[in-house]
Amino acid sequence: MLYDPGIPRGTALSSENVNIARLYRGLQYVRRVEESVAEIYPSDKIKSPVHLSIGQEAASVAVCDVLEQTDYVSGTYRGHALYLAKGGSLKGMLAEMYGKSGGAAGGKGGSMHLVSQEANVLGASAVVGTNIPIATGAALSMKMQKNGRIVACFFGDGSTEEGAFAESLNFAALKKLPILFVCENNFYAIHEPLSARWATNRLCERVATYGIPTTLIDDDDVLKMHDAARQAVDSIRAGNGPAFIEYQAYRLREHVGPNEDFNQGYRHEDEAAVWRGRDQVARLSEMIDPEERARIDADIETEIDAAVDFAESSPAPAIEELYRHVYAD
Amino acid sequence: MLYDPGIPRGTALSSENVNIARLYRGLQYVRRVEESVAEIYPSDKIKSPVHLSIGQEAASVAVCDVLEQTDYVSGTYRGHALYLAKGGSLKGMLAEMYGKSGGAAGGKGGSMHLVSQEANVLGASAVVGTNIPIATGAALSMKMQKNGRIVACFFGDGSTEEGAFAESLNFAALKKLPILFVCENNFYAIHEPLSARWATNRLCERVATYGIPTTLIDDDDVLKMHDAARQAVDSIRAGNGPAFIEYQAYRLREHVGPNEDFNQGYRHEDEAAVWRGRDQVARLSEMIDPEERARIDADIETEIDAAVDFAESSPAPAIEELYRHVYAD
Amino acid sequence: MSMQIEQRGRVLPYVHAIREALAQEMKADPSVFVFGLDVDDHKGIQGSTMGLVDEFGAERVFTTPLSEDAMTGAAIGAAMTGMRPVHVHIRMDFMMLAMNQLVNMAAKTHYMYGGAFNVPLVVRSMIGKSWGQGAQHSQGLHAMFAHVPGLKVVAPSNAYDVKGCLIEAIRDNNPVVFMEHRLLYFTEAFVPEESYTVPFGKGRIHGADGEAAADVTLVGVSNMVLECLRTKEILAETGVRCEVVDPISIRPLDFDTIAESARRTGRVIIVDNAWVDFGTSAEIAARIAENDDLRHVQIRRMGYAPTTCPTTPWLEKEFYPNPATIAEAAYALVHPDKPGLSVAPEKVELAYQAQFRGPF
Amino acid sequence: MSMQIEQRGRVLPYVHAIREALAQEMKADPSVFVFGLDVDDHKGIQGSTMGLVDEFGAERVFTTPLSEDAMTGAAIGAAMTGMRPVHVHIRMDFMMLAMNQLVNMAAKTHYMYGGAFNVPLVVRSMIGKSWGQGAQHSQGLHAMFAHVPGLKVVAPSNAYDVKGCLIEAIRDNNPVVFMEHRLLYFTEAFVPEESYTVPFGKGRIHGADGEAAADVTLVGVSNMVLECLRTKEILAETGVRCEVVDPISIRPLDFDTIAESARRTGRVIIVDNAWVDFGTSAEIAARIAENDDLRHVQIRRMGYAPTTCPTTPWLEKEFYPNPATIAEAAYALVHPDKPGLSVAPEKVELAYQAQFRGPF
Ligand SMILES: Cc1ncc(C[n+]2csc(CCOP(=O)(O)OP(=O)(O)O)c2C)c(N)n1
Ligand SMILES: Cc1ncc(C[n+]2csc(CCOP(=O)(O)OP(=O)(O)O)c2C)c(N)n1
Ligand SMILES: [Mg+2]
Ligand SMILES: [Mg+2]
Repeated sequence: MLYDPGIPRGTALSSENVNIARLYRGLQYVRRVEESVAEIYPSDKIKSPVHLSIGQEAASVAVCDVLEQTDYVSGTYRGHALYLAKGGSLKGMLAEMYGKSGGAAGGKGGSMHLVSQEANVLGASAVVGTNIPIATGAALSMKMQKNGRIVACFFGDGSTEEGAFAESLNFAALKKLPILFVCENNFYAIHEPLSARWATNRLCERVATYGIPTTLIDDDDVLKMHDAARQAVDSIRAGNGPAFIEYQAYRLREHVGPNEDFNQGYRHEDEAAVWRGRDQVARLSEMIDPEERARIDADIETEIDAAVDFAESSPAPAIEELYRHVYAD
Repeated sequence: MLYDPGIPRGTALSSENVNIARLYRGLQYVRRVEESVAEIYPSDKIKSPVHLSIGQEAASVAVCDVLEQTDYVSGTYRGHALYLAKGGSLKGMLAEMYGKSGGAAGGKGGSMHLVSQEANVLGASAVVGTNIPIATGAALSMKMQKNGRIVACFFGDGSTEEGAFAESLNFAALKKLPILFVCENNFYAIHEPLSARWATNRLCERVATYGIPTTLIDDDDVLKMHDAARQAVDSIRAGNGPAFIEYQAYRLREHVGPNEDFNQGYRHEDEAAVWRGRDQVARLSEMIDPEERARIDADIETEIDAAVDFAESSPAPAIEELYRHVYAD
Repeated sequence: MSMQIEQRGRVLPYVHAIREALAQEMKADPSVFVFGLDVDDHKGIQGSTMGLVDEFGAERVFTTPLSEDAMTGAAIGAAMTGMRPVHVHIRMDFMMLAMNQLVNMAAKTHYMYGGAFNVPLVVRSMIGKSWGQGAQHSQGLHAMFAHVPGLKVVAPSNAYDVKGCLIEAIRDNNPVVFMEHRLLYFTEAFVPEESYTVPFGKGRIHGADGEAAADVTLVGVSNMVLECLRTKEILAETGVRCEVVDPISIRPLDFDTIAESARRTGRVIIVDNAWVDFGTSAEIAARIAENDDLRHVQIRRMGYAPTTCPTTPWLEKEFYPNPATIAEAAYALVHPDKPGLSVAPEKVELAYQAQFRGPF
Repeated sequence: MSMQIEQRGRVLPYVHAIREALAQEMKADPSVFVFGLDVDDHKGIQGSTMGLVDEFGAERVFTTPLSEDAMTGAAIGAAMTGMRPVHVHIRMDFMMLAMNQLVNMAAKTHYMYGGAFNVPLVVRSMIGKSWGQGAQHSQGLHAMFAHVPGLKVVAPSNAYDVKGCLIEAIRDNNPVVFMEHRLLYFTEAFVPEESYTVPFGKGRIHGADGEAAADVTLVGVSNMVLECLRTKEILAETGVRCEVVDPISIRPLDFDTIAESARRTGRVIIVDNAWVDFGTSAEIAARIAENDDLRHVQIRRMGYAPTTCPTTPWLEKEFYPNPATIAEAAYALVHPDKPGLSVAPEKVELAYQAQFRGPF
């Protein structure tokens, strides 16, 4: 699904020869999809909460650029970017948000539980922190199967406060599991700032005490993120066990819903301004050839239009579907 | 309950002028009680599992020596030492183990759930790690009540693997709660060594990333432990928030039950030999006047005999007791 | 004997009644405090804690890290040592993270310590519904808690009861699982201004109108009380008369009030806001069943479909009982030989939208 | 139709039957692995995993850190990606730490992902009893799990069933909560050597001896099946004839077999190894009760006293139903007008000591 102007995904790239066009394509794709979701939202066609990643797309896009298709990813309710970057079907995503039968989960999961068997998206959980052990178990599975695959697990800063995070780190490090932990630190859990939740901000240091190599990206830089992901993935694939990246970026929209929320009082537009200045979509858009960029942009719009059409016209699920999938055969 | 030949408990003592006789008394008291329990055990009068602290009494004795009576402690199923050191009634403990009505919990808790309202022993849990958040909450309570009291929370190395441990550390540090965390690291959880459970042994380093001051006592030294406890308690009472001590010592008996278990194959007598050489009861016994020591020893035996008599003669609980205490009035 | 409700005070929405109960108890008792994720933000748990932090300060009203397990333990520890915490979860589903502390510690503390310590703790949580709440934001899990001696479980269905029950819960010396429902938040009832309590273990019967005995008893749990009251209106048009029983508290359960109504009507439908199997409806049915002199009573149970809750509205609407499905079931029970009732969808929607103004 | 048991193979204790099931499935399927606290030590979960690490290696049989929550998640993640984990807890009480992963993830995965992933997971745990197990080491919490669609719950009561059910559970593509009982570990039955499965959702009736219809049905759960079988012997001496139903699996529940026996005897006592209120006994009673043509059936429930489990043996013995109390209840139900039965204590002790040798 990701645009590929030549260099195959998964190819080792130093940050010097990273494929900027492909990264731009990935970022712009997620951004535009989410902007479209936000535009559609007031129509009430999307009958599901939406947690947008606008402003923090870079971690998913950079990591998935480095992963193989056969690798797994696991994410959260704020999971559109990850699902799309890993190659989840856009049609499936939009139809899912519309609650239609053509959705990624046939309408049963909604925006918060995007999943793709084809793209190896292990799903997404709306109970904060719960995907971390699941991803860890998938990594255990990869290791036991000796199949060379790895797992990338994404979660927010709030997730790190759940006990399951510490438990998972210890186990992953103990068993040298092939897993990349990516904390997307956007400084807030809903409206609560880190200062109300973290005793200190020494997260990387803490993770390192498990013997896990860590990297902090504190400025949303997609190229640094790509570089860190590449090194981490190489190390993991070499059998060195887990790696951890703390990626700091800013959620530009409200916690849940399509709008901005700087009028709500819990955070200030000034804070956002710094991060807007670092916008990676804008940055990369200036690094590539304008014609190529126009082509990429046009392709994306076409793809989005087609997916919206698909979602609109996909039939509602039949009532019998309610009773399917409670148990697997 | 602790022997007090003059210097009141809770008095600031540097390690130079610590009251050795009192510490010896504390250690010997716990040791002899547990040895007596082990002797009684084959008679099946104690109808309860017993988790002995023999070999690792020093943490409880040293910390409680420093605490005030009004401070709280919280422990685990391996909690005889803590209960006794804090001043819990020996009669209540033995009667509890006998399942008698005169027991600390009227026979409802057994050896694993020793509790004392009078001595401010907050109880003990047999689900590993669960007392840590409870103690943290008690510290929150002390802070909210601004009563100057602190809480000392004891737990094994295995407890640190439970998510609740990490969650509690973060919360305690965030809120600067008056709590001393004491990890009694005896290198095993039942028969499983640290190497099967910990990715690294950088526990103190990890705890420090929460901004919590830590001390490692790696040789069971009761005087070092006393010193560390004194410093920690002073700091906590001064309002600096939690402190952490990792106290390493060796469990000389089996995980549960009265016997040694070096014939079981999971650990070797050689390992124990090192720790036997460091035995703190023996060490302190040589530091005090032999006559005083004889007096202390005799007192302890008298107290134990009286408590055994009490337990033997305490009546069984009446059947109606089954239905009492399900709900508080 | 079931309780009657007072019809005094202002008409207040459920959410404000919660807030008022908290504020009054915090004012009356300095040991009461309110904590949990997001209780102090500008949305204040959908309004139910709004402004409390301004009134009582950040020491008594505060958010926490995302650490439900340890925060529950912390609440227990605080409760054991002189405080009266109210711990808030915005969804009941998240209480699964707190299960160990609630079941193995809170419920057991008073007993296993032989009465040495109490746990005067309130755990508030809300059941979600609709708009894509789905699998993990919609569960009514009260039966799990009600199974455990040492816990109390309450599910007030209206603004009057929610205030009185919350004050009762805060003053109770035991852990109380306090269950709210998102869709009840804006339902209204008369609520006295002053502080009052609604005791646990006493239900209410909303009787059939007029003198004749009713044909069927509907026992509703949480917001299903509302759905049952609407069912009663729908069925009245068909000549079928209902009594609606609201047990209010699940543990302790006022079985006498249920039995009294069941004896009268001979037919009981229990409508739970939860799965049927192994749920609260099973307990109520079982209590009737083990009563030999109620063996004439016909019993039916309704609740969630035996599935996970789907997000898509097309399936979600089949997942829950509603006044139409309840009315159809009740009608079939009363008139087994008549053709089945079929309720027009418009009639159902009212149940969600109507502003209930008590008395109930 | 209830199942008959085969009377072939060796006489084997329950604990060895578990071990054999694990070994056979591990041999047959390389995706099966066994993990959990202490599964690889020299005591091997009271013998049930003994030696597996030697046979299958430390990669497929391993202990874990004390991290029940994350280990449960890890089991789910492994199950979603091609493995068949058997996760072991030495006590069911500790599963409260795993509740969030089991209820919010394992049970929901297949459904909320629209069938994209399966969770072929077995979670073994053991109910403890006696010798001071007390509040936190004795709980049968199966009703909580059985309440949740997406989970299966099994409670085999004898060596034959435990082997067959465990193999069935491992091959099942869904999360199965597999409940053992400490006191069953050394009970024996005929167990075929080869691999076989016992299907879920099929119970067994241990009929009254002779031709006449029995007077009462005893439904036992987990080790309460044994207590009921002993009760049957005790009652036989008084002329009261029992059928004992063992549902084997709790969810799915073979209600047909229970109904068949209940219809015959007209009297049912459900004896659960758990609390009565909001428990499995409620579900079984409710299913009978909502069946109009079983309204003639008298129903009673027995289980733990409605208290926390005390450690002291003087109180603990009153906490559990036993063959004496069950027999007394059954006798009173059958002969309401006769003076009550009083069973000598010696007769009861047998139930715990007798070595059951099948077939039952
Ligand atoms: C266990 C749990 N507790 C609370 C919530 C409510 N909640 C939903 S999102 C959220 C904030 C999570 O913050 P973070 O992990 O930083 O992710 P972000 O939303 O910022 O991406 C909270 C508290 C939840 N869903 N699950
Ligand atoms: C949550 C939980 N998991 C497992 C057990 C079983 N268990 C009892 S004691 C124990 C070992 C705990 O080790 P540690 O914390 O080091 O304490 P120690 O016994 O060495 O003092 C285990 C695993 C338990 N009681 N609780
Ligand atoms: Mg965040
Ligand atoms: Mg240990």
